[in-house]
Amino acid sequence: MSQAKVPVWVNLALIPLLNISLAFLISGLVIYAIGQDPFEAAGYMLYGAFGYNEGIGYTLYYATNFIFTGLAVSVAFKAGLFNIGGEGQAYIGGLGVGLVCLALDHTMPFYVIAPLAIIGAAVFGAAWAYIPAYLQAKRGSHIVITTIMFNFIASSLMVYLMVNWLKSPDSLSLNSRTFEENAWMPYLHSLLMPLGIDIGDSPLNGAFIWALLCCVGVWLLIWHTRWGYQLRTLGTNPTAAKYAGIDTSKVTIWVMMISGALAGFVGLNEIMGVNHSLLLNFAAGYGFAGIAVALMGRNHPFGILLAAILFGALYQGGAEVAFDMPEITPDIVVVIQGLVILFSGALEHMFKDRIEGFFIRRATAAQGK
Amino acid sequence: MTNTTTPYAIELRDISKRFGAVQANKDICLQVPKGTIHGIIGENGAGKSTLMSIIYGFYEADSGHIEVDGEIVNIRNSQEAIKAGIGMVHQHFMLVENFTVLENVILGAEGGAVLRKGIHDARTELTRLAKEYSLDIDVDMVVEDLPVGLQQRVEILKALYRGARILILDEPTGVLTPQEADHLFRILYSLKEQGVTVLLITHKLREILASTDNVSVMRQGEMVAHRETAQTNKEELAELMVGKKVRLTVNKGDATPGDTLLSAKNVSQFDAQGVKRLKNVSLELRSGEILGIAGVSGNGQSELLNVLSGITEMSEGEIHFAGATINANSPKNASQMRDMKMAHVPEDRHKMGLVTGFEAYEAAVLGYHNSDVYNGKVFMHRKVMVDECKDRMAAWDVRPPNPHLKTANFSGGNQQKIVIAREVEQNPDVLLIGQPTRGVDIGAIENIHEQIVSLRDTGKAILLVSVELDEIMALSDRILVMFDGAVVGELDAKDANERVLGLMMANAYSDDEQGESA
Amino acid sequence: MYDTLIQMLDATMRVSTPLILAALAGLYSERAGIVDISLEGKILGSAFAAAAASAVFGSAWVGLIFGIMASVMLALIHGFACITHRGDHIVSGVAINTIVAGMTVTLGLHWFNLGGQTPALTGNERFLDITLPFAHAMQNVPVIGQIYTHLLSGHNILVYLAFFMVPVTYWVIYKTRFGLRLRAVGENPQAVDTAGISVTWIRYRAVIVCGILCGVAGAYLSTAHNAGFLKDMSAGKGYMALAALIFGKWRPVPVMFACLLFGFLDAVAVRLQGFVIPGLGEVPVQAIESLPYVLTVLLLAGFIGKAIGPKAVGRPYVKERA
Amino acid sequence: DDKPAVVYDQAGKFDKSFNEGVYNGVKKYTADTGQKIREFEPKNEAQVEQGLRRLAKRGYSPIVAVGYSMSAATEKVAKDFPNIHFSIIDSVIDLPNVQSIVFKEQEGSFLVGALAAMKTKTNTVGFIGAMDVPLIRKFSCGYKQGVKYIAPNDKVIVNMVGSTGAAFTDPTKGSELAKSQFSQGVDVVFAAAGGTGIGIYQAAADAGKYAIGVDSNQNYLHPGVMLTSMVKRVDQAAYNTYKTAAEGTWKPGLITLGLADNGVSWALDKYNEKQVTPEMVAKMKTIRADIISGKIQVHDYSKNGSCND
Ligand SMILES: Nc1ncnc2c1ncn2[C@@H]1O[C@H](COP(=O)(O)OP(=O)(O)OP(=O)(O)O)[C@@H](O)[C@H]1O
Ligand SMILES: Nc1ncnc2c1ncn2[C@@H]1O[C@H](COP(=O)(O)OP(=O)(O)OP(=O)(O)O)[C@@H](O)[C@H]1O
Ligand SMILES: [Mg+2]
Ligand SMILES: [Mg+2]
Repeated sequence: MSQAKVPVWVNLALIPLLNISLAFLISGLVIYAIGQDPFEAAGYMLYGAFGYNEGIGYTLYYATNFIFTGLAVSVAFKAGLFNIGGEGQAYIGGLGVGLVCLALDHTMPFYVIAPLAIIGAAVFGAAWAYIPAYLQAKRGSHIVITTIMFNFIASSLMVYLMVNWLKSPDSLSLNSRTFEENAWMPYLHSLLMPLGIDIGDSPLNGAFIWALLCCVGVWLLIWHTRWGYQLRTLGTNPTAAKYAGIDTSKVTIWVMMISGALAGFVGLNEIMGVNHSLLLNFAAGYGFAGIAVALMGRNHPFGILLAAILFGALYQGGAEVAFDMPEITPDIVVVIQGLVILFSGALEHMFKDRIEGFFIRRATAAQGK
Repeated sequence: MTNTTTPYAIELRDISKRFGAVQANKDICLQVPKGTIHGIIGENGAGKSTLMSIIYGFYEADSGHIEVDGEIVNIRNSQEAIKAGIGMVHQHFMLVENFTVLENVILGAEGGAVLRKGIHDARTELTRLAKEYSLDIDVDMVVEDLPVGLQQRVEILKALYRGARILILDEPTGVLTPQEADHLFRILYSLKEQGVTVLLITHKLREILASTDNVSVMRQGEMVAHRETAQTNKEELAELMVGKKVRLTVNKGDATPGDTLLSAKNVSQFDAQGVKRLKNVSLELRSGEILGIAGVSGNGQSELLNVLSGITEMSEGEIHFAGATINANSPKNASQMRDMKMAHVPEDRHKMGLVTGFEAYEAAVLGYHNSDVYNGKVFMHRKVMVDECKDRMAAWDVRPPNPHLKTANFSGGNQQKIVIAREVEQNPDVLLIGQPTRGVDIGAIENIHEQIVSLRDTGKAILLVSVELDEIMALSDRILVMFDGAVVGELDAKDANERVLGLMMANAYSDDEQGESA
Repeated sequence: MYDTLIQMLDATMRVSTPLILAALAGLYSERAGIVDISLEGKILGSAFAAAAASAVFGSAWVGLIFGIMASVMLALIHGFACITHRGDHIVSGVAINTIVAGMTVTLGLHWFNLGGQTPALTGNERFLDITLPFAHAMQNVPVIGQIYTHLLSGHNILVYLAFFMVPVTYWVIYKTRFGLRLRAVGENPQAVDTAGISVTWIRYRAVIVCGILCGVAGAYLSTAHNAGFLKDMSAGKGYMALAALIFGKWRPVPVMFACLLFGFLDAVAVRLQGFVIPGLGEVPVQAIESLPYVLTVLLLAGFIGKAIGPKAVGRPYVKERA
Repeated sequence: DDKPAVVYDQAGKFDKSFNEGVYNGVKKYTADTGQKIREFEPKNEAQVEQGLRRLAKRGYSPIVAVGYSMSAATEKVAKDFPNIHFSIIDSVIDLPNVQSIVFKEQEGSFLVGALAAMKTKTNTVGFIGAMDVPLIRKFSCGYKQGVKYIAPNDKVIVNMVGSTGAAFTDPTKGSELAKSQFSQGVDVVFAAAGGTGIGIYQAAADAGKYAIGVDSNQNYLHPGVMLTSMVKRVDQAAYNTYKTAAEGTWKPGLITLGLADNGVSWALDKYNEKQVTPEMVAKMKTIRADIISGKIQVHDYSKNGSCND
């Protein structure tokens, strides 16, 4: 019996690294092609992302969003569902947060608002994922398509609400009124300052801690609970799931709702943490980036954490580069992101099969002796 | 057979093929004289389909070469195989279901970039072929509306339309009643008259002996023997196939049936397309007996198992089990049935019984994953599961006994052992068991058969579904025969023999008097 | 009243054109079993390439060619990932959309230094409206004169091409060998393979055709409907085309009508912006804007008919497991 | 040392209009003084505040915020950085470290409205605004008033492009709206919609109608089609901000620029001189004088939130 095994580190480290390097290589070429010095750019990126406390703060602040959307995508992936609606769910989740803050910031203290805001984000995000999930589970409509459609519906809905209901009369731009301070997610720098720790002030806020908790939570859920067992079964072999008496449509629905809730938490970071008011497009791009993060992170919470920090660094570093090398706009980061999705997602087999094949052959050869 | 005067219709030299870890074919050599029907037999997973698919250019061999009429031909894809005059009827039909027969036949041989003319010509040609080989069929029917028997004809027509001189049939009778099969063989004979060479794959010895000129035997991916059919017999072939003497009977005492544990009354089930898959099936299952369900695969056995085990909901009728009455309005799902101490070994372990991506210990709790044994309030007790799995692997001689090995990396037989162990160890009152020994080696077969019998003797009620008549007759105390979703006959195992069952399975038992038989 | 209607329909034709082209593109791709959400990216990429080339070479036709080349190149990447490397179609699509979104702006900024835009196109750098013969003569003929002169006449060549492609596609899909194989490969690739036809080659041809049509759609946006490229100018048209494809149940003529419907809604929405119905108050334009997506969801949910796509769509064709 | 900076709005500094106006001022200042100016173009609402913050944190001052859409963000950031100087255009923020620069758009709009009325043959003129906000109303009201001043019975058709910032960057919609206005008889259209204008002028060019540009002098875009442009000297405004800051004479508070101080005007140059007859020119001169002298009272929408007093 050949049990040709591929060393773990190949899948967990080698292949992701290969993919990311390729993405960097190509985007480096692009930068070179537009007459800029890739290494200089890389330098600014690194410095901007990790060079000084404040930069690190920004990196982690962006990472927070990526953790949420990355987890959202991967939870669904694990159950064999492709949730490409993170964009909309994050958007609506933010709406939930905003409404809670707007409703309570005059009357309630932070420690009441915070949990309610978290619930608000979860409920709204989950609700926005529920409909596609329900339609997939009960009426077999393709969830990828429906979630895409829901992204668009979400943005129309938000515009409508902002324009007609939530826009504050005394602001010319499309913002709601600014929340009272007791509805603000505390900044980490202000939390750490008393402890004499100075991390330079950045938008990094409490939402980041919540994100870390979510990582742990998702990990436990998927690998250490019967619910995780069920969703993994559904994800890898739906027929076996039916055989095992798993109510597949029920699982589909709650998995998607968890996924939507996770995406919704982006609102905590953006609305409650940074903007302190409802506005448009605050979730722009994070939903799709979540796909890249999930792929990069191999659908494992820990991997996602790393991938999220990587992308956070790209965003922060990218903005930095754009600042100091105006020729290079943050759009180059979007390119990198796309390349990552291409190599570690769409083209995963290109290297995976070859590399694994190589190790299997080595293993079988070894057994031959 | 050293017939060197005329070149062989087809000759294989040292063909090898491996799929990942599986060596599906190993140094295969084969010589088929022109105008003969050549049988190839072997157990499931022996590598028959793979070999044929290589001849037909569907797979590329890793090494070795093929000669047609003495000429080395280089077959890299089906196109080249067709050019070389090879046609194939696949084990799983290769038809575009929402196309008409005509469209299916011309696909790949359209004759012209615009269809109009090609279609017209094909129509005339097909009517000719249909006459010549009595393969009559309405060429404008949409394939998915045709019964399997006719779908197979479409496959044959496809091959002939492309002027095949060598015709490969991969387990053509698996989906046919013995009577339909006989018609097929008559077609094959007339093809033979026309000088067509036929390669016939099956693991039904009866058919081999009845219809072939020569036979080759495969085992574990290797070609282990060639015989002239006239010079051999069932026992020899069976032995060659499995590599050691077969015990076609299991030694078991008479059954002592107790009271009824499970009973179904007029159970019917419609599928998504609204087709009635189960038709008013009624049965009683008593403790201490093995009830065998015989039938050509695809006549409702799977649906019956699924309905009884709660995987699919019934549409009409009711089931009485463990004091509960189950019907369309008050259904119970698979896990509820398990809680009522019904266990189920599914027909297809890969599709249903296992999650091949899971580690063995995880797969070993599939369906029982909610039980308090494995669960705390929130988290699962990993250690408990692993230890239990270790013990069972030891008890059931699963190799390798490694709870952390991916299920996919166990061999078919060992996978089956994991499934059966899981279900039996729950000590159920009723055990539904489908194709218990499919793709399992002979050693394991005996082991499994004995387990089933001993389970019966401890007063369990066992419902056995199998397409292997031998297995049915060897194990069952009582036999129900299913045809087209309905139970068409019941008989005591003692009065059962292949011919009677065969006719019942064809729902043609009444024709018996006309002496219709294989 | 009648005038405004004509006027709306006229706008509808202009707005629907890129949808029709893209949706037909998607039809070839998905009928062959390749899900394509990178319609969006292809349109955007081609819009940029077309505008850029046309600005540089001073000819819309050259622009069109470059647009098509860019789009086909993206299509080939999609094919390479989905066909050759059995990659996930959706993931590949997302990747392409993302890459293009970033790349167009980056290159545009570098080449033209206009904040990611291309220079405004004038004269031959654009496809100009053409007046059909007798348009003026017909003007005063009641009813049909209106329709002929103001609705049918006076569009640019690409608009007519788009509508012409509908019957062409119908013919190709249902009446030709290529079409037969295309449909077969989207239903049951194994059957095609065993019939001695290369699944890979058919699918590649399908995605190439898809690329060409998206290329035209993109060129239309930047060199016909507008006069130059703006970042993200595809603005979700690719996704809406996808919706139309599903709404038309993967069949050419219904797909065209779906596109016309969506285009009409768009034309209406534009004109109703800020429009106040006495008593009812302002029209919620956003509701109209999102109607196409809502309708598609309802269809998918089986509340209005049932959409059943090609059987093998989205599934990579794998001969050998393990 | 002073580190001047500017944050454009989402239309970007090449919108051929409002932002580009500021950009021209920035270019000129750099050309004249050699002082580089840090520019930032946010990609979406959320990035506006980040951009401002980053600049402020790095000690850039003065920071020019281009457009009312930034008022909320600017106000927040200005609060957090009391010793950084901000200048916001088109919006009023009452903070000790903020300079608010607003224009009398109504006056300029009145002028071009009058010209439109003189030019139209169909007695129907159009106005396309980005979105229904007070600022744009100032344009439309002034424009209407100007038209009526010349031809009380002429029809003015008004459309808005959208309801979000995107309305300033959507040429496709712009051209669709223009086309629909033309089909309703409009032959002169005034676009107060930033980058969206490009589409509107293109439509006018394709349909052989006249268009009136906004903010920057856009006459050069389509010679023969552009009747004139309602120029808003944002370039001036930006330039002066930097200049005064450099000289240390920068002051917070409200600055209002109208016809009198050449803050707004109508553009006449080689690109549109053929479209404007001497008589028209003369007439425009007198009207301009009358407005400055107060003989003509141009109503300001922002006074009472309505087009007429
Ligand atoms: N496409 C494939 N990819 C990987 N492994 C395969 C593939 N097809 C067959 N195999 C493996 O090759 C071996 C031989 O399979 P094959 O189908 O040839 O057996 P067979 O004799 O036709 O069995 P059966 O009688 O059930 O049809 C089996 O172990 C099977 O799992
Ligand atoms: N999908 C797979 N991935 C990895 N290894 C596999 C796979 N399928 C089979 N194998 C390996 O190939 C070996 C042969 O598999 P196969 O099922 O053909 O065994 P077998 O000869 O049928 O044995 P048994 O008689 O027990 O079924 C197995 O031991 C298993 O380790
Ligand atoms: Mg086989
Ligand atoms: Mg017209």
